[in-house]
Amino acid sequence: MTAALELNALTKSFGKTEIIRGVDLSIPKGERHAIIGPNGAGKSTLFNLITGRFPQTGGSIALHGADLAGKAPFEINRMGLSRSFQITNIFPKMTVFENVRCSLLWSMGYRYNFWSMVSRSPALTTGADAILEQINLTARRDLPAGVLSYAEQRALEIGITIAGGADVIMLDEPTAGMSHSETDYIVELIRTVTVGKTLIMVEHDMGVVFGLADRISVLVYGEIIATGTPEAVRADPRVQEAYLGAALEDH
Amino acid sequence: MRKSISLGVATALTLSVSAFAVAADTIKIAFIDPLSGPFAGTGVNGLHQYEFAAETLVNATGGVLDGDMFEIVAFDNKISPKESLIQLQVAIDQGIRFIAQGNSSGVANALTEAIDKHNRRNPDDRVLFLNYSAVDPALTNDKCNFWHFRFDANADIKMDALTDVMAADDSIKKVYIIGQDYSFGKAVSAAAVRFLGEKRPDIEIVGNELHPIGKVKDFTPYTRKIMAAEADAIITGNWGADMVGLGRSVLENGYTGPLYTYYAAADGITAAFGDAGVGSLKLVAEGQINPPANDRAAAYYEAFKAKYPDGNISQARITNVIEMLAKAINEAGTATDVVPIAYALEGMEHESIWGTSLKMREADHQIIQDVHIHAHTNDGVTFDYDNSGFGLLVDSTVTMAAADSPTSCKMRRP
Amino acid sequence: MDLILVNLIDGLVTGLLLFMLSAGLTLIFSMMGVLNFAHASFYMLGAYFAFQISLYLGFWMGLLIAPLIVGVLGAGVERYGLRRVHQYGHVPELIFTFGLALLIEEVVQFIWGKSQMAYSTPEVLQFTAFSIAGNAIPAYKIFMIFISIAIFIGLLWVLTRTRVGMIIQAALTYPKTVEALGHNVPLIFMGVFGVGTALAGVAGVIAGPVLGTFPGMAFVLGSIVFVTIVIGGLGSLWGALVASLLIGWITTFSKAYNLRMEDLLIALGFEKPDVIWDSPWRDLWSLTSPQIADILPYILMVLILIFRPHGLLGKRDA
Amino acid sequence: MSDQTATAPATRSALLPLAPWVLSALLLLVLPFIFTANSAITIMNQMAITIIFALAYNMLLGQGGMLSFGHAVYAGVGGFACVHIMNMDDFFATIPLPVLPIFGGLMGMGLAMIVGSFSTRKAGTVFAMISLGVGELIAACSVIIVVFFGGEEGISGDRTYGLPTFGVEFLQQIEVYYLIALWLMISAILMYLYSRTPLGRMANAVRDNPERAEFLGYSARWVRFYSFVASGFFAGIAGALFAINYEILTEENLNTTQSGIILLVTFLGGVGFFFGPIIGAIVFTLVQTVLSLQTELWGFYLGLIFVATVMFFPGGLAGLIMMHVPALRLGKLGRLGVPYLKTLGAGAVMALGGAALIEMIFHVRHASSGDHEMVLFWIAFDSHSILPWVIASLAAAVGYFIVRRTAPDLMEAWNDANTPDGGAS
Repeated sequence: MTAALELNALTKSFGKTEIIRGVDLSIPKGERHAIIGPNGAGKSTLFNLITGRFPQTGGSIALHGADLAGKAPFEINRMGLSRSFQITNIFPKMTVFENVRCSLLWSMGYRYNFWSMVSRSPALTTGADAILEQINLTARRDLPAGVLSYAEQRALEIGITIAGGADVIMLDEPTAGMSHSETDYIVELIRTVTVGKTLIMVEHDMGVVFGLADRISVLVYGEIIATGTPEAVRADPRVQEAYLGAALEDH
Repeated sequence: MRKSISLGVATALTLSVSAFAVAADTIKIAFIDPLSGPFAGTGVNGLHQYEFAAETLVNATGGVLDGDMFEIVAFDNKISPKESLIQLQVAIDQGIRFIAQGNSSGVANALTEAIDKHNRRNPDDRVLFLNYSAVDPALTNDKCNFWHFRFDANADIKMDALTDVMAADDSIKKVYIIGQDYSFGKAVSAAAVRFLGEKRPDIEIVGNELHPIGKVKDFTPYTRKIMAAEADAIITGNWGADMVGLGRSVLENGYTGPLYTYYAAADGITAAFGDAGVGSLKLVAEGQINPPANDRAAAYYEAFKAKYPDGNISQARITNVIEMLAKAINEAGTATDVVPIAYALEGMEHESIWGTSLKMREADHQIIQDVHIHAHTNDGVTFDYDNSGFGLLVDSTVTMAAADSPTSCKMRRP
Repeated sequence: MDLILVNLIDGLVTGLLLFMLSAGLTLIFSMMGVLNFAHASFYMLGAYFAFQISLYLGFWMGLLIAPLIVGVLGAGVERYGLRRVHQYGHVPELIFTFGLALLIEEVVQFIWGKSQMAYSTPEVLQFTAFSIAGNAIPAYKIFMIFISIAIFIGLLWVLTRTRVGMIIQAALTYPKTVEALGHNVPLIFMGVFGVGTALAGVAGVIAGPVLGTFPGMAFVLGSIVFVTIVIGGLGSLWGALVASLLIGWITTFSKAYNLRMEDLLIALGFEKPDVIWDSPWRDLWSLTSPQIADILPYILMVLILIFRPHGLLGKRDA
Repeated sequence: MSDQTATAPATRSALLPLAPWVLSALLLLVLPFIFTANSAITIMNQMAITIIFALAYNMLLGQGGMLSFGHAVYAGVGGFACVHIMNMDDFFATIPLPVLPIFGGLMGMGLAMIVGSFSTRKAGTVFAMISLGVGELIAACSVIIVVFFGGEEGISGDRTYGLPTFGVEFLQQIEVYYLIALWLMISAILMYLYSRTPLGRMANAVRDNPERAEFLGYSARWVRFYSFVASGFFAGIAGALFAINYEILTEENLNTTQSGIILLVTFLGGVGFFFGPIIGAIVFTLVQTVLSLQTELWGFYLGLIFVATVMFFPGGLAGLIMMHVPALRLGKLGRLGVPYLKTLGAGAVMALGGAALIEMIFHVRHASSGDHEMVLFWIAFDSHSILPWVIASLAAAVGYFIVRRTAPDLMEAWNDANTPDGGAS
């Protein structure tokens, strides 16, 4: 069985600076995988490489065995990978319902359709409402997304990310800037909406990572220095040395 | 919302009608020309000449028919064909039967076709088109119709007269033709080539080119070509900023020969040339301003200047339009049915206040008149332009120019 | 050969004039992200103010005072107009300057009327500097060249040698960071806008007498200034210079020489139809380079945007 | 500020959304009976054409977030194509005139497909500058390619040579009016429905956040391309109707001035709402054709209104109207009546006084000397006597004073009207 996502000797340079220095990683289907690492380790760059925002310098990325080289973000999305962003990235002028409905359009086969009304499709409406229900935003359905609270916007973003039915979900720091109660809420949400899907997340909050992830990779200076279960990673002396020690001191 | 605004249109329209409707017995002439935008200067000056002519030549002498007065109603067409057609419709709705327009042959083309169609489709309120300045030859040739009368000499006639004068000048061996890239510019160029070829086959046309209209910022490169071609004379149909730009550029860069033009006077152009134009700048046009043809003409001009100190009589033919229209209305005995008026205008002969005789040719509704070659000068100018001290002085005259010129017009009469 | 030299000088004058406009615009554009559609209108204001001043105090005082007034006006526009619109985003900003261009043209007509002004070169410069093969080069043109070059050098000096210039240069590339460093970015914006429009004013003062001072003068030049900075690359002063000269020379040479499409087509092996006036391709056959001279910059810009969106010397995407 | 996104709850009657359309259709039907003059009909035709064009333009600007400086060419080329069809005697005689706009639309669409293939790759400045460049190019071509564009004087045709439609030959303005009104309804409904389709919704999404849209599976570039092509189609229809109404097309239909005007119209009306451009087109046409009969300075006032709109009401006139919806929902709109009357009434006095001053300055400065008589607001007076100046200055000053005095009351009333009862202390 092919892995959901397979990175092979992936490198990325900006000018002369090498940010990602040969990453190998294989994430099997259905796994919840977290990528951690100190600031500037290249986590976001890695994310952007996988999702086609930047072209890679070397190596390969395969999604369900298919090479992603040279693919545009929308093509990668159609192949079953969906992502959220570090900075909240929704459609602020649209209603919450519209936000979710838009993210359903492609997967429901509407493509560049200009002959049917979105409001006439019961499947779209019920689908969007079901997702709103899942992310607990039904009460906010008809408000412009821009007026939601921060946590609600993050929840909406996760909703948009999963709505398209992608089976590989990538979340970029989903709990950044949240209070403890909000974090707990989002973690629960992520747990429920990613059942049966492959989840890859970048996260700073160790509580979140160790509570949610099946396996963890530690990225330091563009290289993965350890991959394994939370316990194994926690115990890894190199991780301790390179990262955890410093990070735990911070907290 | 929409309704209340639309009601506003109605009120505004009716009010604007009533604002102009001073007396019951007025014969209204719609003046459709640019009154705003870049060509407003020319348009407003033309309007003043019309108003003054109507007041002085008709109303002050008792009007036409049983004392009906002329009234000029101004419509701003922003020199746009589309706006002209809208204003034409407004004018017709106000019961106006006479449409005067002159600036831009493009607008004249649009108007003459629209008026032809209107008169065919609405026999009850037909209108006449008094074209006082649009000189595209096509208007009295292929595109002629019964409702259109041209009071200016067309581009071909002017060129005919101009080349008569040029042909007599043995010092001219090489001619450069330059004009704006549109119908009128092309007509001037074609006529120049044709007439020079007929009258002076030995003259070499060393350059014949068109430049984009109203877009050239700096004419220096063209000037360099003209200088390189060693032209003895330049012919151009340019007007407005293109005329000033071209003229100043050639004169500044060392050209001293004659520059034959159609429109290099008044509306700021005379002032812009000033001293630089003396000796070179020539202009072909009807209407003699300097020296004044007679006392009546001088008095008329003086009275005009008294009323409009900043104005110029740059289109002497406007008096002809007013006088001939008045005469035709009197002959026809009606001011509402334009068909007999048109028949009266056809073939009409008239003595203008500028002391020349005019004939409205029946075949194509093109007026035949004297055409002068004027020189731009400050010497012996009684009436200057732009209050600049400079003005136009008649150099030579071609009497009844091109009276027997052919026309391709096939006039269909009602 | 002589003619080439003459045309090089003419093209240089056109190009440098364009540069004075585009230099200010490219600074404004790259700092504030505003495509200032009214930039050429400030150029027009410069010409009109200088004309009015020259009636009383002579040409030279006009050259001195008019750009200052234009600059102050420009700064005012930034302070009380643009800054307000800024909060709504870039498109309204652009539309604001577009409306401002319309308004300025109307105001100019309101005050000075619609005719061309009799604004002319100063008497001291009304002589022929030198002649090349019978082609006179007026002294005023030489004066224009010197003024433009002086301004370019001055601008370069300010930008590279002074503290203010350093801040501006930094703000060109990292506007957010500069603000974070505690510099008063709104004040810098206002200053740059004022200086940029004042430069346009200078261009107006010295171009007014040659190219004519009339209400349409801004419109004639209007969009070509954008074209210049887009071709040159946003935020690049050198790019603006290169593009200005390029456009100056391209348009001058294509007007000064009658390159005919007919020759090109025949050279390519096409056969000229016998009855050319009846052919649907007649307009193509009769095409000459002067006819298309003024649209060449637009063609160039579209090609650049398609194949090299950051312009000749620019570092950022347009 | 969301545009037409609020979907009607399923419980509401299905007929309610139809109400504005039915009312508009009825209004279009009866208007010619209220305004019978041919010139009024000509102005209404012009309005309807501008409405279609502005709506098409707003598909780009408002819904797609693309700022075009050369959109006139799509309408223009569509119109030119239609005039050429009118001049193909044999072919034109076989098609009824009301079908002609489809050809114009297809022509505009075809051109938009060509240009869009490279211009829609990026939004923002790149798109705007390419549109400007292409617009200038095609406008310049109009005087060079005489075969198609007819040079400066343009080309003209005769609409009446088409196949008679139920005996109607479109000789009269009123017949043309109903043809245009029919196409106005068809186009407006189609464009409205377009905004409700998946593609229409994604156009909004791409406008707000192209990157996010890409990660939803949509190529931002193709979404923009389709919006552009659809806009080109409806612009072409507007051009075709222009051809039918005026029977002539010239360079002015293509040039950048025309492109600028449609931008102005759309923004003035308000880009955020579907009906914004409609209001913009009506107001602009009135200013252009009716106000210009009254004053030479119409362009000045228009510029002033436009700049003021951009500065103070970026939502345009439609935004201004929709600002009152919350108060209306609260049932407290009535409370604004008196304060409005006070402030706006005084504001109107101030504006009229100011306008009178401007007109008088203009008259004194530019009228022929000795011509002291001027007509303003249908009153004739001597512009060189002191009295009118005093009156105008007084009106402006008093108006200004009252506006300043009453503005706080208005603000208070406004806040009150927008606060639910009991919510505020």
